[in-house]
Amino acid sequence: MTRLSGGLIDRSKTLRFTFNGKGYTGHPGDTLASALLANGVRLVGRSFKYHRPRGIFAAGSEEPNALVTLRSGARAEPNTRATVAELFDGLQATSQNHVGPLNFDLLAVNDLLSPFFAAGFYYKTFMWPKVFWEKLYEPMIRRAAGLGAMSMQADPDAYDKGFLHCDLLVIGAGAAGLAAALTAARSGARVILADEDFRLGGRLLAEGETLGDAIAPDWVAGVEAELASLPNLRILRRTTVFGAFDHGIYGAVERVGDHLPTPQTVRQTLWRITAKRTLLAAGTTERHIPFANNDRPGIMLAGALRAYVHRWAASPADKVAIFTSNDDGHRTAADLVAKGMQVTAVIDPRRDAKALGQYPLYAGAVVSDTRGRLGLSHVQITRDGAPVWVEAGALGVAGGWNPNLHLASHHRGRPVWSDAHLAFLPAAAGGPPGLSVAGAAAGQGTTQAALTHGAQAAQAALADLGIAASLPDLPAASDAKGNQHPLWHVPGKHRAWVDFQNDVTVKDIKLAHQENMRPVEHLKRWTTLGMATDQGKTANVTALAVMAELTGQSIPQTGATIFRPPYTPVSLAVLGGGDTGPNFRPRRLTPTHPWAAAQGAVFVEVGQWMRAQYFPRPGEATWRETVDREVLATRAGVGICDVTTLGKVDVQGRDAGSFLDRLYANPMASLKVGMVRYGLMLREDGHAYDDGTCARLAEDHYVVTTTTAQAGPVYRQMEFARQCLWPDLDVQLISTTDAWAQLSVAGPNARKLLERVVDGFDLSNEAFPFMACAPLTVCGGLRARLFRISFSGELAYELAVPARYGNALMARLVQVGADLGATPYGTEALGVMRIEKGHAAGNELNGQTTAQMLGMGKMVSAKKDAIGTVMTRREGMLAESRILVGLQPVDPADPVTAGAHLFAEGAAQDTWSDQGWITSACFSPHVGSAIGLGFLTDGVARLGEVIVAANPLEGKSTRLRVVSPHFVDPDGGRLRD
Amino acid sequence: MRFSGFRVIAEALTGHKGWKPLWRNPDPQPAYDYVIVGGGGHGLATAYYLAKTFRKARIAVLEKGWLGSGNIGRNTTIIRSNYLLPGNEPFYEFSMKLWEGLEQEFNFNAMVSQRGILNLIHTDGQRDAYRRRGNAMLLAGADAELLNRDQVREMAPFLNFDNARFPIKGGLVQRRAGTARHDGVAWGYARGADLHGVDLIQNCEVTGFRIENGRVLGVETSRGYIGAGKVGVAVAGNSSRVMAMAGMRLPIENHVLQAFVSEGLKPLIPGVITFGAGHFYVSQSDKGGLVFGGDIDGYNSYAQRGNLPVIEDVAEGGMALMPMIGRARLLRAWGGIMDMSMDGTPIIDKTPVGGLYLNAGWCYGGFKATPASGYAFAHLLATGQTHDTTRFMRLDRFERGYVIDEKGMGAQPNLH
Amino acid sequence: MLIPHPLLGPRDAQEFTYLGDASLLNRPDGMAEGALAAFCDYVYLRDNPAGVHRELWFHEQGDRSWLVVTRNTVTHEILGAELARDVALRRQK
Amino acid sequence: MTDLSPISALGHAVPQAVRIGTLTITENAGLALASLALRQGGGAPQPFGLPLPGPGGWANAGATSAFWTGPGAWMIEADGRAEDDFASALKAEAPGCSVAEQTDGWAVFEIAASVATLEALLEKLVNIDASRFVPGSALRTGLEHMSVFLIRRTEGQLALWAMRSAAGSAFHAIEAAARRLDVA
Repeated sequence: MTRLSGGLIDRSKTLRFTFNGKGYTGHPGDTLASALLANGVRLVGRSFKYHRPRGIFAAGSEEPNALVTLRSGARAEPNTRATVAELFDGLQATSQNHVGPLNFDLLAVNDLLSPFFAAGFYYKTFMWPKVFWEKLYEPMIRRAAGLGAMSMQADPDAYDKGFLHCDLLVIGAGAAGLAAALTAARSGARVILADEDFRLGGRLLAEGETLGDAIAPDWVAGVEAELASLPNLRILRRTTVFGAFDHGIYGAVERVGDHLPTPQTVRQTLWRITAKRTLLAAGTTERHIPFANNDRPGIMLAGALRAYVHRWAASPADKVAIFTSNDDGHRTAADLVAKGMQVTAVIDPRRDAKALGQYPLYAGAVVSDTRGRLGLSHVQITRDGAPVWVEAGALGVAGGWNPNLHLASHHRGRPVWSDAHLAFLPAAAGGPPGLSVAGAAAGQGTTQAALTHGAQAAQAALADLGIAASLPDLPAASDAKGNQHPLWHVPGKHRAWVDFQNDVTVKDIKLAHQENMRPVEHLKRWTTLGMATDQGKTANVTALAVMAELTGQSIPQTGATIFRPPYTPVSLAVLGGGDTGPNFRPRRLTPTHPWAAAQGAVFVEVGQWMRAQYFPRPGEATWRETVDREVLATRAGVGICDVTTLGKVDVQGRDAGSFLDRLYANPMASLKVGMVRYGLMLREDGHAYDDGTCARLAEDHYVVTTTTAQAGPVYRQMEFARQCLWPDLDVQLISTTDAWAQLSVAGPNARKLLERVVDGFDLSNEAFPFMACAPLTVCGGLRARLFRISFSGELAYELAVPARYGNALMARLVQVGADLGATPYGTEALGVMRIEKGHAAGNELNGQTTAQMLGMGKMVSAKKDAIGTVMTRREGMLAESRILVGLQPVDPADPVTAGAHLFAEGAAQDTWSDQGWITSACFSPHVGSAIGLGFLTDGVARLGEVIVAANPLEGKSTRLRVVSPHFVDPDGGRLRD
Repeated sequence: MRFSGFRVIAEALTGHKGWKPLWRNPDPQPAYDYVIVGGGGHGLATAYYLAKTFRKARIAVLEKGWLGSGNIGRNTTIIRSNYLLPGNEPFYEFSMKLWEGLEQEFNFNAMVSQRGILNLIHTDGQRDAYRRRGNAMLLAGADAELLNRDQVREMAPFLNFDNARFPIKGGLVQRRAGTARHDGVAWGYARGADLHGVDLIQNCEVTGFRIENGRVLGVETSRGYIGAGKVGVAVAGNSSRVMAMAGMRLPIENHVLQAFVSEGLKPLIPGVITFGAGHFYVSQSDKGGLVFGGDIDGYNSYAQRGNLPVIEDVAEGGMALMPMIGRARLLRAWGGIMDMSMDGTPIIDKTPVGGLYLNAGWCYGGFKATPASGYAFAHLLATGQTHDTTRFMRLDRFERGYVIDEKGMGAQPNLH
Repeated sequence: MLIPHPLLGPRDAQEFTYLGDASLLNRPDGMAEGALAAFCDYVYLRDNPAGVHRELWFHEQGDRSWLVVTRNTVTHEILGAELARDVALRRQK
Repeated sequence: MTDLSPISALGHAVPQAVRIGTLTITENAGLALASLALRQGGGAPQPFGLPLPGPGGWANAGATSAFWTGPGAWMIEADGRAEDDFASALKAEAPGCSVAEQTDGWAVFEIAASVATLEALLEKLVNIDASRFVPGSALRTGLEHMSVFLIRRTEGQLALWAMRSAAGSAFHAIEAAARRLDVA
């Protein structure tokens, strides 16, 4: 039994869990790691490269070794650190990265072959024969690499996202963080206190200290109670602040439901915290000392050992040794002795080291090797060249402490070396503005100093904001600084691990040095040091020190490593949190959506919109059959289509006409009230941007339309023109896209149909000619706008009514027009008809084409300075000879395929003979064959010529005849009748 | 020293004592025939081809930090030649062909891995555009395949086929595309250049150009003046800053592009996959990390770090496309500074200053271009003639009206 | 990032759309002599400084104001923001 | 009056409402909306006696309210006048201004709950400082990739205007966030 007395676990409740299928028990308050240790489990996993047996090394989020897959099935979560997995009843964990059982991993053979796997070996081999890389070498490497495996199933849990704002964000709820939070909260400031642990207290929970007259956990509980009572302070437990972004924005993940068998609401929440000031009180991480075979299960950080004993009452072994280069290791030893454990040796390289308690002290000695196949059994202690073996099931290694300054370097500010601390400290400048560092993370390592510094730092941060805070009475606590000796590794012949997870040893660093991979970034990249899931928390500084020793430079001369977000790995599900799947993006519905759905329409995504694509009827076997019917019915009778998605912008003001003149390539100010004009917009670089119509409703009032796709960008561009280019013009803009349901009514019977719904409005050709517009009422007094415009080439109108009536109007038109052949049509038929008419749409207006290519070169007025007109005069744009043409197959049975490239007959088919491409194609029921539109070199001059459309992608090549793009009613008579 | 499997075994058995430095650390000479400014991928490749293929000597590469510290050390390692326009596709296909023999040529395993790229199609319009592109690729001698939904499903069954906001309707595949180990590419070229006598000078920052009578004579550096016959600048991410020292303004803005890697995982993604209805693309490294990214942050930046909205946007895209990656964790994020050009296409050209040549504007496509960029730039430097594949990538194409705008976004760099 | 909106106070940058260099306010006169050369500079060439940069942001998910924001491209520190309309009007005077 | 039947933004004959614990979300189909923009050189009117609020503000006078939407621009709300030609009525009240009908451009959801619940909901939905968003505040912002107007009418009442076409997605977002709150 390795459970000790005491500890912050609730022994009144027992939790059952399994590891590799075997059942164990623990208590609330345990982590998976503490429970495993308490159950005598030492072997927890295998290392990445050499598949060495590994155990639990740390007691927090820096853990490099004890990675498990937590849970199973779709909830399986690989690479979870056992040291931060809060125990719950029914927890399942399995070890990873081994072939065969954990205690007999077949890939452990890699360890025997390790000389062949030295740093960078793979850059030097596997090059011959060439084909073997993808076929043999790489698949082998990929299978062996990686750590845990994904379930390959969709994550069943829910995730949430939210936004918090505060005056002061305190990161870390240890001594400094608690003192800071108390100081700030009492001042009335709005404070957020976040800690990655499930229990506040930080390192205070891991010590046997007293604060004032209370033991540390009791003092913590008292502070916590006060903080919880203050409405201006919010405690975020189980919350990791993982990144410091610009202007005081921090990313944090709250693990809302990870400690439960299944989450009650959400599993995790992503908080974006906007903080006026931030205190980083993240404490320190202990570092180890590389020595031969320093990676066996049972070898751990001394501070972690102390934490397991105090907080979790868990001992990893009966006989324990400590290897320390500082006084803090002796504190661990003394605490263990006080807990009744057997300390078999304390090894300290300092000859003048003093014992703090009753244990055998080996001063002036180092650990030089270890034994124990699947777990530590003995350590070899060498003093003055003489080795002795001492029994120990666990070894605590104390190499000094590195401040957790990660967030302070997220803006790429470089930490500075402190000889006094033998560690990097946060730089005074270059950190995220508004962030200061407090407590041990700032080098204020004793409990007393951390408390005081935390309170003072909070006071200073609030003073910056003009908030006065007084310092609280803080309890008296330990202020023993302790002495330390720089011992970065124990030299020796055997492998000594620096980065445990990625199996980087001192030898690898030496080899990198030998091969001139000396800059720290080369070192990391050549050896993979610090690239593992622990992000080098326990390795980087030590590695730098080893490299410094090799180059003969100081550590700061050798380099400093800066950290990037995230502080600890963050699940992709919470970052992409909230709605996904069908709710990945909003869905915009047209006003006639309910009616169309009731008719059985098939819908299609058009940007964020869902539009009716076609309306199948019983008996129609293919979509083509449906679309052909819709087209023919429209051209023969009347068709109705919801075109609400076109952007609509209301333009008012005395200078509205002059404003639109500058936006459109063609004139708009000259448009008469009550009329509509087609408009072409260019980008300032002279290329076609968007097209639509301008309707002049009054002298000072236009309504313009944009394409569906460009509604947002065009509106933005219009505001840019209004506010930035011509601010002196009197123009007001507002988008009205959603306000009006707009239905296209097209076909020879369009007028007849509309006559049945308008309220006494004269629709005759004389009263309301082609391109007229007017306000009117329909269906007994409903406000509406009518535009006589056509996209299909037929006699056509667009009728707009308030959006809430669109659905009913659609139903009414179809109903009252039954005898006229009124037929709803969708985007497919719309597309067919516009191709038949030769109108450009998205496939032609793709941002790469010019007015000239679209056959609208003459529309670009040289008489005015509109956006983009000047740049159309560049040599290359004038020389562009590709122009929009119609294309028809020589053999009517042949397809026409958008995306095929155009060639002269008999020409070579390669990039340099390419003469254009097919932009749009469809089957035309009007023509009786497939047709297409395309851009063709010298197109206008080639009407009647037979060319070749090459589609090697689908193995087809078709002969097409170049024709006018206007397949229907080329003279436009139908529009005007 | 030649690298091979036998050498690795021999060294393993003799304690790795024989490995030599991958390159020397020479001090700068007073003058060189060719000075390449920038020891990133393109600069190193340029020096390599200048020395090896064009047999030039007296070449120096000046790098202000460590070799490979530019964007070659901070990208998502994708190689592909799936471009649309004739100004681009032949160049990237030339690059692809160089990738295919690269490791054997420079005797360094850069892990060029042709596991394919799959660009997903979600709309009919997208299919038309990808068909045009796929055909353009084939017409330029590259490979391409158009897949229907079922074929995509067979290739990547873990994608969201059943309840997606933007359903997958197909895909364009280039099977010869894939990934390469980005640092390995830099090291391979560096080692190759060094073996051919190029001086690779680290921690040597160019602080000015010495220009007389419209001709460059050399460069001022943090390690003193260095004379030069010709100077080639290949400093993507810093092009405007460096060329401003020669009195030039460029059609370039610098933007930050973030990229991400997950914790190591057993193999789950076959090649490169790009989402067609959001900003997300992903591949998996040989070590097991999912390497993924999305769009640039979208504002001018030289900060080599980005912000949270893009991280969220990329993760949202990933979750929408492949909901099975939810419980994988993001391990590291980093930011590279992109030379975003005004039409999304790079520039390899001589400049109005005699003897001064520019290689810039790679947007976020510089990595895949490394071999061809180096080769073409070396060709230009060595012969004074533009390499055939870069004949459209001229500096004057903007004023002359011959832009190469793959995306059709116009002169707004953050949209390319 | 937070954009200090001159009317609304600090607003999250996610509410904004970025355009680029504030020199885009200085649109040349298209009817003037030498307009083509002036437009080539205007449309394509940028100072692209590493340091203080004046740039245009549109408060798209907000009040639809275009702002001129002065920001350091190395540190991302924002030194000020004003309504682009005010800047443009001042320029015209 | 027309014999056509309107439907609500959520696509039903009658507006929808949902209760989650003590929190209610109600679609208000009767609220008319019109935009009002000043012309250059014109003074600010007081339509229906309503003082137009400054940036970030919402002001109310009887059945009519106004919120600021941009420099020189407001939206005017009128209770129960969705079926009227409210824009014309407003135009008459604000001569010399640009007015556009907006009633059907947007859909409004009125949300009522305790202050704590309302603020907790805001925290999950939008990036605005909930506790500083006091009664009388109005802002446009982004919500799950949608553009919305938010108005704090009283301590316990919040109005959210979403684009009419995206009303279903907006309602889903609000409801999903509300159901994850502890509002039993």
